Amino acid sequence: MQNLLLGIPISTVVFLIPLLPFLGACFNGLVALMCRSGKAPVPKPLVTLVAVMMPVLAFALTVWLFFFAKDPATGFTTPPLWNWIAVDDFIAGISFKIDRLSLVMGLIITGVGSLIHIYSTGYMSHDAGYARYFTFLNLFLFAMLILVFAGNLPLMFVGWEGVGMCSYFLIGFWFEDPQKASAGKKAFIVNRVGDFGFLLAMFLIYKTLSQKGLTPGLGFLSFDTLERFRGDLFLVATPICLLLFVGAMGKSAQIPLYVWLPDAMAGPTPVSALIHAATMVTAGVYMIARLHFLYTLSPVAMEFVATIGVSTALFAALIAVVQSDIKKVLAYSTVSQLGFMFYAVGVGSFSAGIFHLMTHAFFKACLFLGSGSVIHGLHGEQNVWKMGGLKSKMPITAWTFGLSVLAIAGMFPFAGFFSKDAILFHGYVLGPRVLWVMGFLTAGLTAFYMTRVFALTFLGQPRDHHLHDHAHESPFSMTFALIVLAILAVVGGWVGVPESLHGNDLFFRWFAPLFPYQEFYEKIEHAGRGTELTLSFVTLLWAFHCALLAFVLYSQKLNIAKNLALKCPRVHQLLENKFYVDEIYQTLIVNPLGWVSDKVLWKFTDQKVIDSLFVEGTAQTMSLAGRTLSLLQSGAVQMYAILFAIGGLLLIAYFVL
Amino acid sequence: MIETHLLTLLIFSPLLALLPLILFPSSQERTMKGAVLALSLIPLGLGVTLFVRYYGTGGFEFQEIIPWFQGYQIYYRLGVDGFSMPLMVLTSLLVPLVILSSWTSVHQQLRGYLALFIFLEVGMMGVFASLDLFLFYVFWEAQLIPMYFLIGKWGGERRIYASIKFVLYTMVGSLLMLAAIMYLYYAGGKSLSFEDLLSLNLPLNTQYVLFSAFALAFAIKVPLFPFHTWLPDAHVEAPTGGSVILAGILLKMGTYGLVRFAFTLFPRAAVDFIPLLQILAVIGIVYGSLVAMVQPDIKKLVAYTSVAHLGFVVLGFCSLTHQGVAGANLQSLNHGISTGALFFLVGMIYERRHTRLISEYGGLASVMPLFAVLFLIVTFSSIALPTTNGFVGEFLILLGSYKSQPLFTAIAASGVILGAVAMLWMVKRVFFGAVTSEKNKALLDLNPREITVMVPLIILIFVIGLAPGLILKKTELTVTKFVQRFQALENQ
Amino acid sequence: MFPNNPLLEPFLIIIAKVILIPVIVLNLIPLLIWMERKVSAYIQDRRGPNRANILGVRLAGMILNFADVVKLLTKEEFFPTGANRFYFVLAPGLVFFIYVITTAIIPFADVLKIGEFTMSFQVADLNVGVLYLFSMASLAVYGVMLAGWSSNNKYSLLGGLRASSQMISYEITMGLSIVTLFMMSGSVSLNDIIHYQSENPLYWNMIQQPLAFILFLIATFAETNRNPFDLPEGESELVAGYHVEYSSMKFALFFMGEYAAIIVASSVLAALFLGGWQVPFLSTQALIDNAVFFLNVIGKVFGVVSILLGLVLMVQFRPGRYKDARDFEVLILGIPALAVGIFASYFFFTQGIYDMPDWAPPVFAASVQFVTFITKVILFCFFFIWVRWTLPRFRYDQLMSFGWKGMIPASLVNLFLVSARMMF
Amino acid sequence: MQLAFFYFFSGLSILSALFVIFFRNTLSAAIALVVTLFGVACLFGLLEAHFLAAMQVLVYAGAVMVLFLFVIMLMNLGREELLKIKLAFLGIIGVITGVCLAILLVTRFMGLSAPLLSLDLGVEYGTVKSVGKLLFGEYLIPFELTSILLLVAIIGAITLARKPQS
Amino acid sequence: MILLSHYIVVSAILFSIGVIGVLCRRNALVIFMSVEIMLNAANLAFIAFAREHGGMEGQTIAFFVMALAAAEVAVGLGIIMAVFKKQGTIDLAKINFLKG
Repeated sequence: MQNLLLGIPISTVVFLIPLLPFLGACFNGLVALMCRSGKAPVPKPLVTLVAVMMPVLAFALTVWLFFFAKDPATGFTTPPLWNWIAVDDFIAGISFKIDRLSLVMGLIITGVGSLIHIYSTGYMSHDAGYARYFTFLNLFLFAMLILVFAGNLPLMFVGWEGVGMCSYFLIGFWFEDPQKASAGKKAFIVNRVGDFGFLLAMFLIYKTLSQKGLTPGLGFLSFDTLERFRGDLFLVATPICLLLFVGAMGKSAQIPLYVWLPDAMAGPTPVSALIHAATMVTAGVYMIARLHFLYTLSPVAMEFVATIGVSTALFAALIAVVQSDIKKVLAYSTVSQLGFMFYAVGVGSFSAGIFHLMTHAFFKACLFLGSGSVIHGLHGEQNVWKMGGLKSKMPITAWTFGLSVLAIAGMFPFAGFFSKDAILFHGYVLGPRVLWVMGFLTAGLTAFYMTRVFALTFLGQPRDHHLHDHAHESPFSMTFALIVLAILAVVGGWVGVPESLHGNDLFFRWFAPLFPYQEFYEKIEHAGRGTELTLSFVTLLWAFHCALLAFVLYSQKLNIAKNLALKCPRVHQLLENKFYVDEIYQTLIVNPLGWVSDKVLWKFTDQKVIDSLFVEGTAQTMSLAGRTLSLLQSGAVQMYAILFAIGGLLLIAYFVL
Repeated sequence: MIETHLLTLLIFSPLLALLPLILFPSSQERTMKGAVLALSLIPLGLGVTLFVRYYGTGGFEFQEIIPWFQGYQIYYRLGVDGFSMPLMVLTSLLVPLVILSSWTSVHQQLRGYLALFIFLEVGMMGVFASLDLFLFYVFWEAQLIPMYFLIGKWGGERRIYASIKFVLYTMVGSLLMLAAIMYLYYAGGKSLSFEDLLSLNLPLNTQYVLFSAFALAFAIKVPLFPFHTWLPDAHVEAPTGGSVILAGILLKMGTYGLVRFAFTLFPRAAVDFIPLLQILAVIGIVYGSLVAMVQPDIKKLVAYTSVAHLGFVVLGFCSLTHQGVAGANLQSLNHGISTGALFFLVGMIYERRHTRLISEYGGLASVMPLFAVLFLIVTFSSIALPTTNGFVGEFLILLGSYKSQPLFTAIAASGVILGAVAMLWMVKRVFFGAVTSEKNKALLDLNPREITVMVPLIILIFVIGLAPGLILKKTELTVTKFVQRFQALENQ
Repeated sequence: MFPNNPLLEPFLIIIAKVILIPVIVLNLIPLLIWMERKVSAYIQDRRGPNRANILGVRLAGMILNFADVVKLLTKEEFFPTGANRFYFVLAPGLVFFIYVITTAIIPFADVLKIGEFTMSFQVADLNVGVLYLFSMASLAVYGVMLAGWSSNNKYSLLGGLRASSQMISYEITMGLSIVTLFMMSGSVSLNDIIHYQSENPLYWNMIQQPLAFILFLIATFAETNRNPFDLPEGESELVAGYHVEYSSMKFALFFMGEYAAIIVASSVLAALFLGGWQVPFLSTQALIDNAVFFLNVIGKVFGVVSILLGLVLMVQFRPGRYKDARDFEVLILGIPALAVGIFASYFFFTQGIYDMPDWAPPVFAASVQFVTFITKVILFCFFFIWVRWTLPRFRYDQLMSFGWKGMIPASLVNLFLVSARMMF
Repeated sequence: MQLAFFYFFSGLSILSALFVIFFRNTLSAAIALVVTLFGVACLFGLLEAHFLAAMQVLVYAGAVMVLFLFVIMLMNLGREELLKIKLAFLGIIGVITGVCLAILLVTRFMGLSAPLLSLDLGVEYGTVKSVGKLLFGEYLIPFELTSILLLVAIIGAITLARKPQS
Repeated sequence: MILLSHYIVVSAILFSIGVIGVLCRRNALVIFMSVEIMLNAANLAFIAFAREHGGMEGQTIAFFVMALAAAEVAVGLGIIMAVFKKQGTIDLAKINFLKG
């Protein structure tokens, strides 16, 4: 690493990227604490400046780094700043892994992050917790950057938990509302369940490698070392991968741990955009891509990932169809799209997964921000049934939203088309057909429900005139981000135009050295461009029809839509209530756990058995014995004396005789 | 002087703080408190010196040997290694903070209160520094007395019950230990010095019995399930400072004793008993977290999480792997810091509202933001979020333990989830939501004194969380020595 | 009790001492009674006993004692109702008996050594010495208490209690104050203490340890229930205290017991503080060596003094002064005195004693010491009487607080001072 | 001679000790005890323990028993109180026990035949000096402890005796 | 010839008398006196043995016993007085406030 920036070695400069948002977080945190509870006015310009500047600077640095360090393709690992944990042969240093994957992720995070910061300055401008908000938002960027740049699993885990913590705070940002606070808690705890798997996976890796007596180098859990010793992990690859996937399930909201994400919409909308759409929730996908060399060792795990992914995609899409809360729809949509990504990485097409991750970041962020703009304009209203006809009132929002809907619906030539197409094609080629069918269905459903939301919100007649009259377009700071993201949603996919469409498949080529799985590429080659084109066309047609149906139903024939819901109430209710999963969890896990803890463990075992029976039982026995023996104490001194004397006499007799 | 007698100085220098208690009249209470606080910084200084000067050779450093009962080969023998050094430093840190924290919360008989803490410090330091079982036992019992009075006099409503329970529980164990010590004395060539006992090769059956006696005493102190029921009562009833010391130091004496005496002196028995201890530790972890979850009382909740945390520590020591033991050793320190800090915070809020019931609170984050922030930081330390100290400890423990016992570790790791549930649920109920109670609306945020109490602990939380090497390096060789002892045993 | 004495004496001599020494003490009692009467008369400027006589001889009132004896012997034996007869009788006897046996350890002179023959002038030279004295003195309380109790009379009971508590209280001071003497002389034996004091009056303990002397003196007053500590028999409060119900010979025993106590106390005082039998400036050896000279000087002085005495007495002969036998008293006393004087003068001035057997000088020395000792005892007895007729009585609480809060601390201070003096 | 004294004093002690326990009158018992103590003191004397003999009389007879008498007189027990000696069941057992003890001990000790006076004891034996040397030398700490004990006893007695302050 | 056994037997007899006194009499004072007899018996034995061995230790111990007895009497009589004041009797059969 001879290259320097301002005289500092590049391997050190890297650390600046997460550090900048961290400094911003520290600064804003101090401001927030000093101006606590509105006792002093928050210096908003200053906060805004610091809060926005830091991600932007980080973005700039990342861009610089991107162009600087894209070669060699496999990247490099920086020497550790310091050894974070080092005991015997377990070593985990603060070192970053810089390669194309992490740089792309870094770009997405800092780029989208910066935009959302800018958007937030408008969205949150009237909130009392302005500084606090940016503290956590900056902190989140810091944690997320640590996550993606981490050079080893423990450090990644730091980011992993760090984003979870920030998510906890941001979901519960308006903590005065107990439900919102609960949502944050739920997110954190569900994530913890996932982390449990992550931890165990780390332990298992370490145990396996340590027992083989290998030299740790930068540590057994460092990605470089792992890759080097992947052969030694062959036997335990399946459990490791499955356990890691449990972590990913939690973080990326996959079945069965997806339940927190819809609730997470309780947070401010930009937060949903950044954390629960663009970045954090994709960490699971990133992690699997990062550990591709492990996953490819275990076909079972891969298949499991793909199955879960596509099932989640379909499942969430079904729920999304009937949701009435604009953000909930988007949330389920996110879950569904994440499922797609997992489907991609599960079948071995890591770059497709990352590709979709990127495009999804653009359009889903745009969608969320758009919905935020709507909510902002409608003073907090989130129910789509109360909206309608907002196009005239909020043109920019409507246009950007519309473009993003087209993108997510997979319309040509928007970003979503290319990424989704790639996934379905790769899934068709590399994975089982059943999964492809499910994915295919989901693609249609996606188009359907997104169009439905768009139609309900922006098209048709206003259903609540009061709301409609007071609606207004959002300020420039917000629309700016919308516009940028909308453009990205349109053009973002063009970096990966497949060869079948006479593109040069830039994205895939670029990642090819990182994921050197020749057999995958051969299979894809083998399938041929014809298949790919056919599939694309069929999918596009299917999606288009679904979108059209939704458009017609929800912008013009609303009655039919409502009647449909009334006609099959059971199905509708089932979907509306999200398959009752939350309720099932509540009855099967949460309530029994609470009951067992309270009644069985605490009140019975602890208080009755241990404390009353054993502890106080002992005491009671003693006092009973005491009371019994105290009968001997007649108070007649001479009785004692006589007994004593007789005893003494016997003793003397024993010695004398 | 300081080099050669550092430990003696550390043990007895707290007594200097008794002077102001004697010299100042009641009318000058503020001056007296200030003087006590200032003098209590002397042990802290010595503690820091100990930390800095401790080389980490793996053997005992700063040894002092003075004949005591000459005819009986009982010595005043002191020394520290990597197991005891961090705890001594922690002790020297917590006591000044406790004194500072009791500035306004103790109204009656402040003199006695402070004096008891000073005696407590002497006892605790002695326990950690003793290398002669007799001396150890003396200090072990000696620290019981001040704690008994602290709970019994300055405690809550059921203080008498709690203090008696505390003492009796502990006594049951320690008397068994005394018997074992006496046996050792005669079995071991009439010496109770640690080094002499190390070379002792007792028959296995004897080891079983002695180990059981020692382990029971320490298990009660830790406390391991099912000997834990004294802890919630003691914690709930103890005054703030008492809870802090109880959680921060006294519980560590159990794990410390376990590793220093029970494991080291009877290694073969230890190896055979470790599965049992592990099971108990794992039960403790899960059980403690679950029961903590449903507690209506903040202190009780924290107490039960302590049970879980100490379960981790025991699990780590039982792993007999480098990471496990080093992590457990670090976690002892961590738990002292974070649970101590939690008790401080609970004490601060108790001082304002005089209730510990979770249901009495709600929405405190908007009334006391700084308090909420500190509380959350400490909570995250307690539930082992990375970059806090708690994570490093628990991570290493689980890592090491996984090496020897994957199944137990997996179950224990689920305790991490449950612990988070318990703590976060409590945080949610206390800090979030709207301010429902009228009484909570006018609460004042932390004052500078209270912030001063918390700052060192918060700093330590992050310093240890980010650079645990500072401590791990010092303890490394000790851990290695400990682990190798068992490895050698396995190889036999 | 039975001395492990190297000077084991013939049994007969022991018997003789056992009989003789109490007799000497007993014989001092009438003298003391007489002194009391006389001194009180002089102090209060009134007439003393001057009527009773035998064939005209009054011996300055000494003869009154005989009358007293006759009176007491012939009085009615009286027992109060409810009295415990046994103790009622026992009590006075006990008091008297105890004081008499206390005299056993009082050395009247230095050990007599004639060649191989040695004889100490005390009944028993116990190695516990003064402790014996204390133990016996403490027994004396019983008599008083029993008397008080057995009389079945509130006054006497109170008197008895007072006496006993007072005695117990002051015994402590007494013991503590003379501990210093033991320390100085390194012995508890009276004889050793006397030896230690030497013949030089400057080294007598009275001079050496004035504080101890004063304390002991005061304590002695309390021990003997003498004024100003005569609360047990304070007539203004308790009529006559513990002996209010006593009459005739039983009363006499109390009476004599009291004087015996004074004599014993004086003897002890003399022995402990005033050099005992030490003749000022003349050690035993000096006396023995210069026996001839002193004998002659004494003989000459005696002769001259006797002649002068006889003459003075005879000159006072005034027939018809009393118009009875008393008129001839001066003649009856004067003529023999004159005769003895003339004879002695003649003998010593003309001839003298210049040739003595071996036994004579020691015996002479012992005699001189004996006389010296008795003189000192009488001196102290006089002091007792003097104080009695001079000072008023204490109040009882004052007495107790003085004893506990004044005397005991003072004696402790004294102990401390003397120890310090010995150390440095 | 010695033997005669021994028999006399031991007889005196034993007889008066019997009186102590058989006199109904507490005062008589106390006086009998004084005699016992005196007799024992004489036995001490016979054993060449002069200092202790003196102490026995001084401390026991002079101080301890006076206290007894004091208490007896202060209580001034009524007649009925004095006359009560009922030999209850317990009493009979007590007597039997005591007699058994006596028989046991006496039969056991009869056999001891070490002669006493044959030893050459030296001039110092039993004197204040020799006891004192031991007390202030080897037994200094017990001695000082005894003084503390006495102090405590004094304080205790005062506390017990004084009127409760109101 | 006086033998050691003479004294020891006297001591034993005195001791037994004391025991009988303690066990039979109900008058607290007399019991107390009996205790004193027992103490004296023990002292006698001490001194007799000391005499036999020619050492002074026995006497020293006897001295301590006396000091102890003095302390005991002071406190004991104090207690008896207190009890008498409270109960109006010193009959042990009637004093049983320590009945369990």
